Amino acid sequence: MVGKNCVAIASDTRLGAQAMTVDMNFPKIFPMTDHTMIGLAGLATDVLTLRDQFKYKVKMYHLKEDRVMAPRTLAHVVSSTLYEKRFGPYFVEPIVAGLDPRTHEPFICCTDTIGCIDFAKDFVVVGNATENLYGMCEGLWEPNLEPEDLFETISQALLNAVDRNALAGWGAVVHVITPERVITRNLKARCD
Amino acid sequence: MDMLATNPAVHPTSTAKQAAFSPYADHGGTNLAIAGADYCILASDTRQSSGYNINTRFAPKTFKLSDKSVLATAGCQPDCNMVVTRVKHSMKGYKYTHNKEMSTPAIAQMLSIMLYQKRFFPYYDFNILGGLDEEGKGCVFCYDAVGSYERVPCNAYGSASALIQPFLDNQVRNKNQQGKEKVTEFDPVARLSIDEAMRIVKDAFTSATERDIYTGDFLQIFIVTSAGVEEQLHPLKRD
Amino acid sequence: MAVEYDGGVIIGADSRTTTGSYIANRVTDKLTKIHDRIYCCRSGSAADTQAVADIVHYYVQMYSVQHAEAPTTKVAATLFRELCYNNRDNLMAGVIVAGWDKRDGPSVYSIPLGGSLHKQAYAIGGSGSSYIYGYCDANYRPNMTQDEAIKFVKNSVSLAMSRDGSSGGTIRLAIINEQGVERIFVPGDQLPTFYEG
Amino acid sequence: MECLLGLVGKDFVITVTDTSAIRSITVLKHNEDKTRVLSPHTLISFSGEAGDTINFSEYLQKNIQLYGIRNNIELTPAAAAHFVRRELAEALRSRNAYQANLLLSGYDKKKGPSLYWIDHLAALVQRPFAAHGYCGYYCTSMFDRYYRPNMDLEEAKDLIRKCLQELHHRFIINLPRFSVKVVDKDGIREIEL
Amino acid sequence: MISDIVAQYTTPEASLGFGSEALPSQRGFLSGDVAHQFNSLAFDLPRTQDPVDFLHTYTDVKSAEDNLIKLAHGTTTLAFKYASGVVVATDSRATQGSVISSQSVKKVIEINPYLLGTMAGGAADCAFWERELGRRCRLYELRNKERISVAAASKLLANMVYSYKGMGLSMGTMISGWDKTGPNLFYVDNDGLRLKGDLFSVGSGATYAYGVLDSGYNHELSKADAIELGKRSIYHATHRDAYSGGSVRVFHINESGWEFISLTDVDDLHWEYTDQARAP
Amino acid sequence: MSARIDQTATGFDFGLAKRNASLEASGVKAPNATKTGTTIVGLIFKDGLVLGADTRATAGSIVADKNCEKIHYIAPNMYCCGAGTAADTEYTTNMISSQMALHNMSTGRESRVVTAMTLLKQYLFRYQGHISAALVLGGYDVTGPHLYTIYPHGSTDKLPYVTMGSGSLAAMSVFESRWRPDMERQEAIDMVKDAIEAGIFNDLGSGSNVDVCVIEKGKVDYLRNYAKPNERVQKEQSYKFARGTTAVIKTSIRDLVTVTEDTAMDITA
Repeated sequence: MVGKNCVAIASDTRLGAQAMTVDMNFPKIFPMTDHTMIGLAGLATDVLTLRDQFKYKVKMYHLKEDRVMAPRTLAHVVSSTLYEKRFGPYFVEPIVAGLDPRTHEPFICCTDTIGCIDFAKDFVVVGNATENLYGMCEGLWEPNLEPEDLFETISQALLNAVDRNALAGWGAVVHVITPERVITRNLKARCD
Repeated sequence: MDMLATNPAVHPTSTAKQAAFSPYADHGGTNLAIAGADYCILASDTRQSSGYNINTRFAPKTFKLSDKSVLATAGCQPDCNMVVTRVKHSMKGYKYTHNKEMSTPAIAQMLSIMLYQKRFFPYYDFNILGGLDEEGKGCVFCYDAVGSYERVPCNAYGSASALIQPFLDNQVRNKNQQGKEKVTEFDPVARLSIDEAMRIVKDAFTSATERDIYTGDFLQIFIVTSAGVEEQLHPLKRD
Repeated sequence: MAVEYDGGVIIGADSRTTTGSYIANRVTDKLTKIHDRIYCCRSGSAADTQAVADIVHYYVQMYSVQHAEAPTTKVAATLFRELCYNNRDNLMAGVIVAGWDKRDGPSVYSIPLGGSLHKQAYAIGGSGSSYIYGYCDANYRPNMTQDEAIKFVKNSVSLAMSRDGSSGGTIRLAIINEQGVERIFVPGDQLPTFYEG
Repeated sequence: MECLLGLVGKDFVITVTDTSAIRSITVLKHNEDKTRVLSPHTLISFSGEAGDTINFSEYLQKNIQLYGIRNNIELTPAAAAHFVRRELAEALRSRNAYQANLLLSGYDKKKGPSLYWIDHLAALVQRPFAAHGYCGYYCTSMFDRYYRPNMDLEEAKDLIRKCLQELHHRFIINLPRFSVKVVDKDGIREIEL
Repeated sequence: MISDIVAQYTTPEASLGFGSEALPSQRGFLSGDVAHQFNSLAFDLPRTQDPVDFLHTYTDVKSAEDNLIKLAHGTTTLAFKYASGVVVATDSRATQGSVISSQSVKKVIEINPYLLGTMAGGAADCAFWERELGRRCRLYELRNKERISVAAASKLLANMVYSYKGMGLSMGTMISGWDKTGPNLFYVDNDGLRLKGDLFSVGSGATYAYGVLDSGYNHELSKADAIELGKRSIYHATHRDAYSGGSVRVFHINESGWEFISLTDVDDLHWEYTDQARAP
Repeated sequence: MSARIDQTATGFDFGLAKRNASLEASGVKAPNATKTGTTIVGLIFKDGLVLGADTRATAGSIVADKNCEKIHYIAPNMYCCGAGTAADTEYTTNMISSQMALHNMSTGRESRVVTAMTLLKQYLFRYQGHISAALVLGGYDVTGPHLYTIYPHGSTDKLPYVTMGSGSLAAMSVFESRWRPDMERQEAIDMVKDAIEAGIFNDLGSGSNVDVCVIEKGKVDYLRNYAKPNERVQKEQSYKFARGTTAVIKTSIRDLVTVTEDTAMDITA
């Protein structure tokens, strides 16, 4: 979700094997640069594999180019990594959210499993509670929310959406990225 | 053994091989209902579609049963019409037998059994029965296809139900909001004035229209109060 | 379809390509140029036939550069046969090759789906052809004049178009002889008409 | 059919594995050891496809021991866990997935005891307690109910006893004997319940 | 002759719908036991080669056809006998696929003041047949001037369901109550299986409940401890099983019949228990 | 110095295909790829050609992107609208665009539409339709304006007016009834807008806005969101929450001053 000079990214923290909840502390959002984070929803093993791959690519970029990778660039890196596996894709739908390192302009996007980028100005949703999240975000979001208000809106959207989906929930983590700082909060979510 | 005389497997049904015919089709559309202290709102869009084509932009699927009850249907349109016809038919029989209009909870129980009677050839139709109960309080009953029902403060069914339902949980039942009074099972009535509820209904449908391709065209709203049933029609996006 | 006549060949086709029941292109040009005096009629999968025709066109261009003379129709037809036969499991392509050359004069070759090659006096193909076998057998005569041949092709194709759902639109003809190639276009509203009940 | 349990205590990790080697309906062996020592303070226990589990865990054993010899320092449990996950994930692409569910328990001089749950698709998560196989359906809720952080050995053994008793009581498969191993600062040892 | 032809094309009156039977049936409105007129609930069947296969295609979650009619499934219920009665506890979630359709389902069905039934599997199946069982138990009382025993009631349900064996009903229920012989508990499911027992758990979260229930059970529990054990077992099941959740509904049965104890949201229980765990 | 571009070394890696097959067999459902239902059109008028497209991308029955771009740049004088699997249209047009740039540099001439068409058709033919991209390619080169449709299996048509995508029937009805040769620029643009709007309103797979791209000799006007007939109405009320509405367990703030290193293995003895 995009706010006034800030972006927020949130995810549930469940790791499950079909019906059984194995772990309640499996965050799916990974920091890539100071101002950019990646959220990976889907098959746990691919989430971890891609986290390592993207972290590697971002660090190599930093070493080679001696500048921090902008979120828009990272979006294309993610997209081409996925499209390379067009006929045997990773079961993951990534979200990229962050601020441009120079202009601090908010940027969010998501891609499908084969890398089709969806640049959005308001919000993007992925995972297995997508329909619920679309309903919530479309209803609650409004432009130019301050970081504190954006936090409330994205949290309410996530919590109410996962409460209507059996396979999501068991805790939630929300990151709000502003030019000065990253505020990370763990929410008190239903654990049933 | 008065139930089913013979074992279904040898039932003398036609032996002709059934082509890939499916008796069901999903005609899309979304319904929503909110029960208030002294009112009940039922809203539904009027678009009927199959696949990527719009059959018509105005095919109402919510029907007034009496001054105190309204039935909203969604799913396969012929099944929906059949259910509405049979409910009206039974209500008329009840009126001639007992010389009084059926109350909404009575209709609810009857509809449940009527749907269960088709348990082995279900109606593809997800109903929401709304209205005022005997004490004049708003009531909403939501059903699955074969008759399991439950009285709830608010509910959404149809193609965009996954989009609207969490929104209602949040805004009507105040879920996940610290400090706000929760709506419990014992008093399943929304703590909202009619105006607040109407605003939420309209926003819910404009949000659903944005994201669900099967919802749109017109929004038909029935407001059931002690004064009777008021019907409104509002335009929605047509893309 | 294509037919030999005294001094050249006439090649003709309808102009309808469909995807399912929708007419994707109602003015398609199914007469594809392979060389100055060699054309082919494509039927079956548009993608397959276009690809095969492009490849043969490429080889024929290389042939004419290497031999400093135009290829015979037989050469073009054999190239088609090589491609269609060797890939017959992955292709759905029925091709009729017609042309004029110094060695053999006018000639018509037919390469049906299986990839076999047949030199014939006239050849018909595509989904509409099954309706006009009778008419063609009854009305074909060897060594027709150019006008007789044109009328023969026009009538045959028009009959096929009226009976077969996936044929229609306009008729595109080409007269190929020593002088060169002359294109004839028969708009959809000027087709020869027959008894339609 | 096989069962793996793991539990992190105050300064140790307990790992429980069943000891039956079963082929179709027959128990071929009653004292099968379903664990491998990866390094003096790291133990891996496995369940799944017979060939895959042995082959894969011995492959890990060799490589981690080689690391110790080459670098003259024992690979920490955290590093070992991520190494195992990377190997398993890579195997997913080059061949059919290894049908091997793993529990990796280790003791790190600086960070203390740790337990890693890794499934056959290479999902990895660090857990205070974990289970693989059908015993998870019974024991996970018991762990939720009775587990406390920093349990001592006696309390942990008591909880494990409760779990095994529940399995004998409710679980259809008869798993008569279990091997219980403890990993702590002194290394790996087998104990009796 | 004519009537045979006409009969061919008109659906028999009885199958027009349960409600329509309020009309006087052919056997005369007043003659004989009035209750009989409600007996012949004829189910409509699809005119296909194999009606069961038809139903499977359109309602089974696992069928290839993107099943249009998802029925509510998934649950955790338990009941156990102990010294001073029977504890019945259930969760309250209904799911259709991975969508939670409700978090407030009443899964304990009050058959009569001395009999309780629980709901697991098909919500509509359990609700309908246990309501039908209530009707028949009432008829039994009217006909025999004494309350029906739990064994007989559970047998009635088993027989009713057995007549539809294989047709796709999905029901796993526990009939419990207090009768002349004291507290009784029976497990009945849609295969017609009927088991008398002291302790059962049914549903997708049953194994999790068993873990806590077995380890905490003993026959001499106090009423308060028994109720707490029942509530806690359901909580642990909802915590680990994705298809159970909502709130825990607890009933207690003693000689004077059943008594509704509590309805507690699982969320409150979770944080209460985690604080408890951290406290000592 | 061969201008031939080596197309064999495409970057597809089939490594996971075997794993995915076994995964799907064990019941793991593969998330679906965004598909664009789409209405895309093109028509030729007196001084050049006009391309048009809607801006809705769908994932199943849900609108994934309400304002996506379906008109892709190929060359300075050439654009291409894409329908079908969104990622395929994106990457296919992107790849051919880069090959056209290379071709342009090595031949030193302005690129031709037929070149792009041939590159696209051979690429799609090679993948036998598995890369599902249905394209409307239009451009104005030295030989004049050209308009092609390219189907996922690799077949192409050259026509004065074309429509593709799930809304193509609705759009074609507009063209069939109103198209005339040698129309003026504004009349052509209006007709394209009406055709796209026919798709937007009558086809559920298309929606939101109309993008138009007018290509004339040496001049391109890419009119992004030329028409926006589906603006959302003002919401009835704001749903801003009171601060503190959401229950929080733990908060941690990281000031973006220090760069945190990853947890490297502590190798001190």
